[in-house]
Amino acid sequence: MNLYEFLGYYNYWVFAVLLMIGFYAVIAKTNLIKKLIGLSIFQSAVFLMYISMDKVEGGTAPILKPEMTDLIYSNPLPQVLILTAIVVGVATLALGLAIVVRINERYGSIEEHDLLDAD
Amino acid sequence: MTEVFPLVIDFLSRSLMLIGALSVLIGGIGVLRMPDIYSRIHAASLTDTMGTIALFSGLMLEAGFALATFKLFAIMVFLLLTGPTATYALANAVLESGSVPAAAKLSDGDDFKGETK
Amino acid sequence: MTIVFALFLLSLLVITALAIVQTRNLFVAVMLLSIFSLLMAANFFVLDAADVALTEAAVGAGVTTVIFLSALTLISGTEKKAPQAGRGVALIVVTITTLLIIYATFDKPRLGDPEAPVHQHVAPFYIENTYELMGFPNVVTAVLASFRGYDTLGEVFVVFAAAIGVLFILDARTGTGPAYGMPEARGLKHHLIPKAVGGLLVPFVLLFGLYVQFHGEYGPGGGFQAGAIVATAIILYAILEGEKAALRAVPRSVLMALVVGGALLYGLVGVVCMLMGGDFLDYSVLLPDPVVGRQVGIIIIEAGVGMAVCGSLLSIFHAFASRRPSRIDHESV
Amino acid sequence: MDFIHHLPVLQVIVPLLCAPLVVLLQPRGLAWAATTAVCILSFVIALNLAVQVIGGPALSYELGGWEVPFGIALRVDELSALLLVIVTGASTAATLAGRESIDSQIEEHRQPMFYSAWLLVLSGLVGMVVSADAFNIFVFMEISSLASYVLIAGGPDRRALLAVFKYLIMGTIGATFYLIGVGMIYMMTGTLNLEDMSQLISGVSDQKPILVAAGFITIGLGLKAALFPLHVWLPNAYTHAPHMVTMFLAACGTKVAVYVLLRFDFFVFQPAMDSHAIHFSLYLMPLALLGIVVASAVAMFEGQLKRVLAFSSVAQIGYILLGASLLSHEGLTASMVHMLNHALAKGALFLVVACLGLRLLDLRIDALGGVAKQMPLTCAAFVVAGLSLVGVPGTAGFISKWLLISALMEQGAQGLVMVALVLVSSLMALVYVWRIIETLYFKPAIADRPELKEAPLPLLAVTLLLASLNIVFGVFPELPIDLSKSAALVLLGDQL
Repeated sequence: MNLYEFLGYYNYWVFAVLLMIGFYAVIAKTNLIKKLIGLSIFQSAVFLMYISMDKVEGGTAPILKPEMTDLIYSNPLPQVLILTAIVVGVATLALGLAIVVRINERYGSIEEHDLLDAD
Repeated sequence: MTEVFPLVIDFLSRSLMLIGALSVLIGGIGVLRMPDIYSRIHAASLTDTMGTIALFSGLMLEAGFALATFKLFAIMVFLLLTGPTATYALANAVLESGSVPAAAKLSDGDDFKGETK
Repeated sequence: MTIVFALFLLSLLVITALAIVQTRNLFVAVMLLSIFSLLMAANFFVLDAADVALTEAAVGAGVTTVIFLSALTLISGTEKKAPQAGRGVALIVVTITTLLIIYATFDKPRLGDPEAPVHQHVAPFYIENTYELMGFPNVVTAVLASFRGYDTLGEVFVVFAAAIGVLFILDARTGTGPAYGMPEARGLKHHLIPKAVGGLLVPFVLLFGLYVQFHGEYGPGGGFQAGAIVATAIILYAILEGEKAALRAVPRSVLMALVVGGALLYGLVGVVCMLMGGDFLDYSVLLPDPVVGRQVGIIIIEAGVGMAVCGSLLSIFHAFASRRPSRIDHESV
Repeated sequence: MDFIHHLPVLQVIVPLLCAPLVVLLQPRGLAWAATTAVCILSFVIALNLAVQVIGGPALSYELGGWEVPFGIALRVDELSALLLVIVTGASTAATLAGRESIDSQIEEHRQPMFYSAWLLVLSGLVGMVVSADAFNIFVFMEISSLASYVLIAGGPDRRALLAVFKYLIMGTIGATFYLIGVGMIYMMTGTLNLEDMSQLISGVSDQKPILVAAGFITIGLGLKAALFPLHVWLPNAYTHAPHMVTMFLAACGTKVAVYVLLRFDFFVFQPAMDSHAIHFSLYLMPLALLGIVVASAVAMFEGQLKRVLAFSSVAQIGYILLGASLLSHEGLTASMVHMLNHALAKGALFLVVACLGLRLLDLRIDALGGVAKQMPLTCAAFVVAGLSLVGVPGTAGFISKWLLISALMEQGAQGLVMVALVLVSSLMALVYVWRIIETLYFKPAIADRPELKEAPLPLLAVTLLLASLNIVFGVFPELPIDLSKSAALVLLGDQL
């Protein structure tokens, strides 16, 4: 495996590492806001994976320029999917935050162990 | 003459971009090395002003007379408007939260310790 | 050269993510998350995904941060030191997952490989036929609004669900008292400089939002991005002039109308297509010329998307921002 | 406009497009009436679809007029028709019966939003069922998940908030895992359409990413389906949700995730990958068995009525997956029949819970002593549905257990062990159901409880109807069995 091929996988490794960081925050952190932040990183990592696969060497963004015939365009489909996924991520986050705010109001804490003690 | 002109433009734009990059770098070092939050904000604002102006002027020279130049100009104006404003708001918020600048303490005869609190 | 730049950005992403997990100050974590999103957007741009970069910057770095911050003002801002019992288990689970993914990468096509299966099957069809079928150059918009328009319809309803969900959970209508009860509630009125500069920016941001909305067929942009940008402009206004002033400018009823109207507009275009003899969301039947019909259909549904996204994000923002902090109604169970 | 042609998409968009309208209906009762009307309409469409596909070819629909694989396609066959009937039926029963119960648990001004979220859950679930596109399934999964977080958060107790937060975290992780899996398959095949995928996968030479993708999709959907070790969100969410929401979600929520899991495993992976059949049953079978035994055991010791039933739901998911993991026609038929029968039994049981919850605040089993004297019809419904859950002959539950056991018998010695475990868990089910029945009928009433009345008429009527359906389908099981048989054939498709 030469250096170039090695670098070609770097995106996927960063995706794996980011996924790991986010997932770890979701599982191990006891603060509910921190869990949501972890979830956000976790989802962003997946966006990176999808966008990494749309790249074509020497390609350009898929906005056609018919007057230039020799252009290579990157793949539009993963981009569309991720546009959808980003919005889904924000929606989930907003709902999660609303729940955390209510939990804080009714329990007076957003630390998991306090909450488990309370009931 | 016609051969020299692009060279001059090139030289100008490259050196402007170099100056801009250096200001950004110095701003970054300043943020890390300065003793208290006020001087750090001061260092960071170098990036906002000097860095922005130099980098974007360089890029505009490089782009020549095109649509991209206008876009770059618009971005520069936007950054020049928002950057210093954000710096001001940040410093103001720090002041309101009760943090005293290190320099003010110095004049009171205290040691220069670089409190960030 | 690009690849070096990309490597640099990717490494920065990892460092930022580690810092986010590390810090105990939640405000710092949220600001770092905003930086993380911005870096991610830059990455997307390097990888030729201009539309996604625009969305990530507007939604991820912009609106999300504001919503996070307005929620944090209602909650304590630091994370307590806790006995982290689950740490070991978490590390094991996480490591296994990562190893699995890295195992999977070895047969994956390399980044940018034009021979990769992704670039063979469906995607070339979109690139080759968009101009002929739609008459405009942005393939992403074409796929989003027409080829996979049903997904986008679903997405609008995800946003709608989030908006009514937040309103339902926070029960926003009962929470409309004098917001905050602190000087900040009046916005930044006593700060001349931010107010002057911000006031100057708001119309331009709105203008840019409209440009992104209606230029979406020709350049990066479209309903989502435009909705998010317009929402940012109004949120900026709310920060400067106070939440009440923003609500006077764009009242809750208007927001609700935007949310409901946008979602319905999209759906109704589909229904009209059915009534005119096509399949659901088949815009080509709308007008005698199928290409023009598709263009008209796409413009209308993009408007619907923009309305729904803008209305939803603003409703969510107001639901958080109009709430008073520490309204704790502890109950003893 | 050709209605029959458009039926698959109408099934999804009727509830979807009515959701924003319901938000606008402010006066009391109007939102409920509209929601119920929409649910009934969806149910009619689902029945219509079922009639169309039984014996006929599967219906497919190309959205936007774009042919597969360039556009998104919908597909309705016997299997999806079965699920559609269950989902829309559960929703119809819950809304028809639920007005008083919901009135008592959700404040009036929040009701339009609540009903709107209800319709979103319904359309999300049916959207998942009819979709033939991997990413589209994700979108509708998120619609239904987000809306069901909203519904559960409507629960009166503050613990509902904690339960829903946990559900939100685990549900989002599940959906994201699914997304990763779909992404990897897309990376290797270049398509998102399920049928197209299954054809292209067999051409992929290096299958490592596909294998890992299969793992991610299974775990992700397992989280959504509350597959045994991933079920931890379910008991609390079901316990603290409003009663009617519990009834709706318990009857069909997790089953749709199971359906998508089966779709992927049998449609996409199985025909294309030699070793996948073995992997699938190797991992799912022990988990299903463990889930059946452990969850039933936990249910025996739970003290709160809704928690008992929630843990029983985890065990029932185990039965459904156990049947599927046998990979035989009989096993799949059993799990399809069980999907329907469990929906009937659990639906009726949670309706009884709603009846009781309307009159009693405290639903711990100890507090239910002697209720049968004052609410005889409600308790009778509980007995019938409870016995069906256990699998007593003459009830619908017996049919599915019988089919499952006869499918297990074909597996030889290993099958006998599984039969023994199924019988043991049925005994445990008898224990926890009997414990409740005993309390209802034979324990003395706790002191100073006010006089109880029967539940209001619509609620009671629907409860009794569902309970009696348990007997009807126990005595005349031909219809569900025939439908399930052809549904199982759909799954096995290429292998026969």
